[in-house]
Amino acid sequence: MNLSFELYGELIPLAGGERISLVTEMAPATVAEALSVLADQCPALQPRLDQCAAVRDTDILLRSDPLPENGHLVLLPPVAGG
Amino acid sequence: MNLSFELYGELIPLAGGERISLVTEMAPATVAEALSVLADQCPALQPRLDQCAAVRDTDILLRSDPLPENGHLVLLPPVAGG
Amino acid sequence: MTDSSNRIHLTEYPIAIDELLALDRYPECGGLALFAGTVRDHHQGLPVESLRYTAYAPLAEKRIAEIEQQARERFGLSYCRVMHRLGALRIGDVAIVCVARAAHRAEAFEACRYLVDEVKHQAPIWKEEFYTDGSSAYVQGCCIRPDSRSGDQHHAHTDSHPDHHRVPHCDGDHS
Amino acid sequence: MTDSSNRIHLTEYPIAIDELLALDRYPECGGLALFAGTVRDHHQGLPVESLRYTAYAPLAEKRIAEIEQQARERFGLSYCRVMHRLGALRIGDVAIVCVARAAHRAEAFEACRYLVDEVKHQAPIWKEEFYTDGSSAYVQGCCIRPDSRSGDQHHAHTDSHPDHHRVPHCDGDHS
Repeated sequence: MNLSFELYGELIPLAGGERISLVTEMAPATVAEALSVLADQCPALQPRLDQCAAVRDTDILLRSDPLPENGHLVLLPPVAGG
Repeated sequence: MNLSFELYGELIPLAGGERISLVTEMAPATVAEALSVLADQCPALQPRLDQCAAVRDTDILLRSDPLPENGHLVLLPPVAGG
Repeated sequence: MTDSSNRIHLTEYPIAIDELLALDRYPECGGLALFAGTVRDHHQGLPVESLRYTAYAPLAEKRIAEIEQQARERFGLSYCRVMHRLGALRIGDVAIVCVARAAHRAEAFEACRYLVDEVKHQAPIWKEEFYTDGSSAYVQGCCIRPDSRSGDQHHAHTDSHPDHHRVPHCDGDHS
Repeated sequence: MTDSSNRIHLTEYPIAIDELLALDRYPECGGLALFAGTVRDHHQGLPVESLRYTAYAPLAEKRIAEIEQQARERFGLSYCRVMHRLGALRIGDVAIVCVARAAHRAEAFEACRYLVDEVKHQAPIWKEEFYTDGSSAYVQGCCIRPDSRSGDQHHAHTDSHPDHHRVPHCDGDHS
């Protein structure tokens, strides 16, 4: 399955880019499982993922929510506007 | 002695003018005494004087303070800016 | 009446808000709080058509300058500024602007609130309301006589920030 | 990145404060409170030279619109507006403006404070600071993950207005 992650804030320099695409043999069922795959593939992101919100369009998902069918997640680290 | 009172706010329509000049036989010694003369001469102001600050230039005087030598007092009713 | 040449807190012209923000200065500041009091079309149920503000300018200038200085010291402000409009105002016109700038937003907000409250309660300014039925009235205000018999009103009020400032009880403060 | 055509709370251009005040409308309002966050020349002891704000715009727009709606209802506002700048900012530039207009000043102040706090804590916007020594860092922020293991931080904080709004504890909130 194709997974893609759209990155923001400090995730971008950690990952070296704004987007990460991965291919997995086993399709992750939940957001948590997809993030586990990401943590394995991108160790630099791993320590930050716990504090990130996982988003589909404008909906913040729970870790237990099913992974969106398109395999795409937006990852939002802690926010600091204003 | 010549007394004069400079009026502001609602005192002006009550007195019918921005300034009142009075002549007294006895020179009032204190602010309180001068205001007592004013209350006698201008009954329309009398009910309001208790809530007025008496001022010389930019100094708010106490009722027990001596009347300024020039016999002039600025009378400020309750304020309502903003 | 008094000379208007040295008035920096009172104006008979529309208040230019941008010029009071001093945004081209004070690079150490991160927070700017502003209050603008505008002329409402109603007051205690009566429809208002216009207002007229008058002041005893010498003392109003002095008191507002003192209030600004108190705010700067108390809240550690880099900058603060109060400007009050005088004369005839229509609905929507800006009557008063208070600006406070500080490193952080908490102080800016508290100081701005302090500025508005203190100026309303202490500066010798009067508001005459003209109603749509042709009548008019001076708005009930706050007694600034220090030795008033009901002068304990200046000490009886306790609010949630007793160490910040006391706000005297004030019948006229409905705004 | 996303289409910027429908952005009404985010802009890459300098924020024109006057246009956000809506002073030509809302004659029922007597109080206008405004907060402007400006770029400070220091942060936690480090000299700052410039900033860069980025956002996940679709959710930032949605969250800010929701926060505005909450403020209107909670404080009975006639009007409120938040505008956040994105892109490269220099010292003194305005990063965020929040405006609240109500009949009376107390609600205007409280609502303005609410708007700033909520947007800072909830809108997906990030601040990268560039220091005078050439280094840079993202400012520590507030976790917006709803099911965070440390998610109880969203409920542990009690402030003096518990019924008004909760402010989540937030390591990055030093402004």
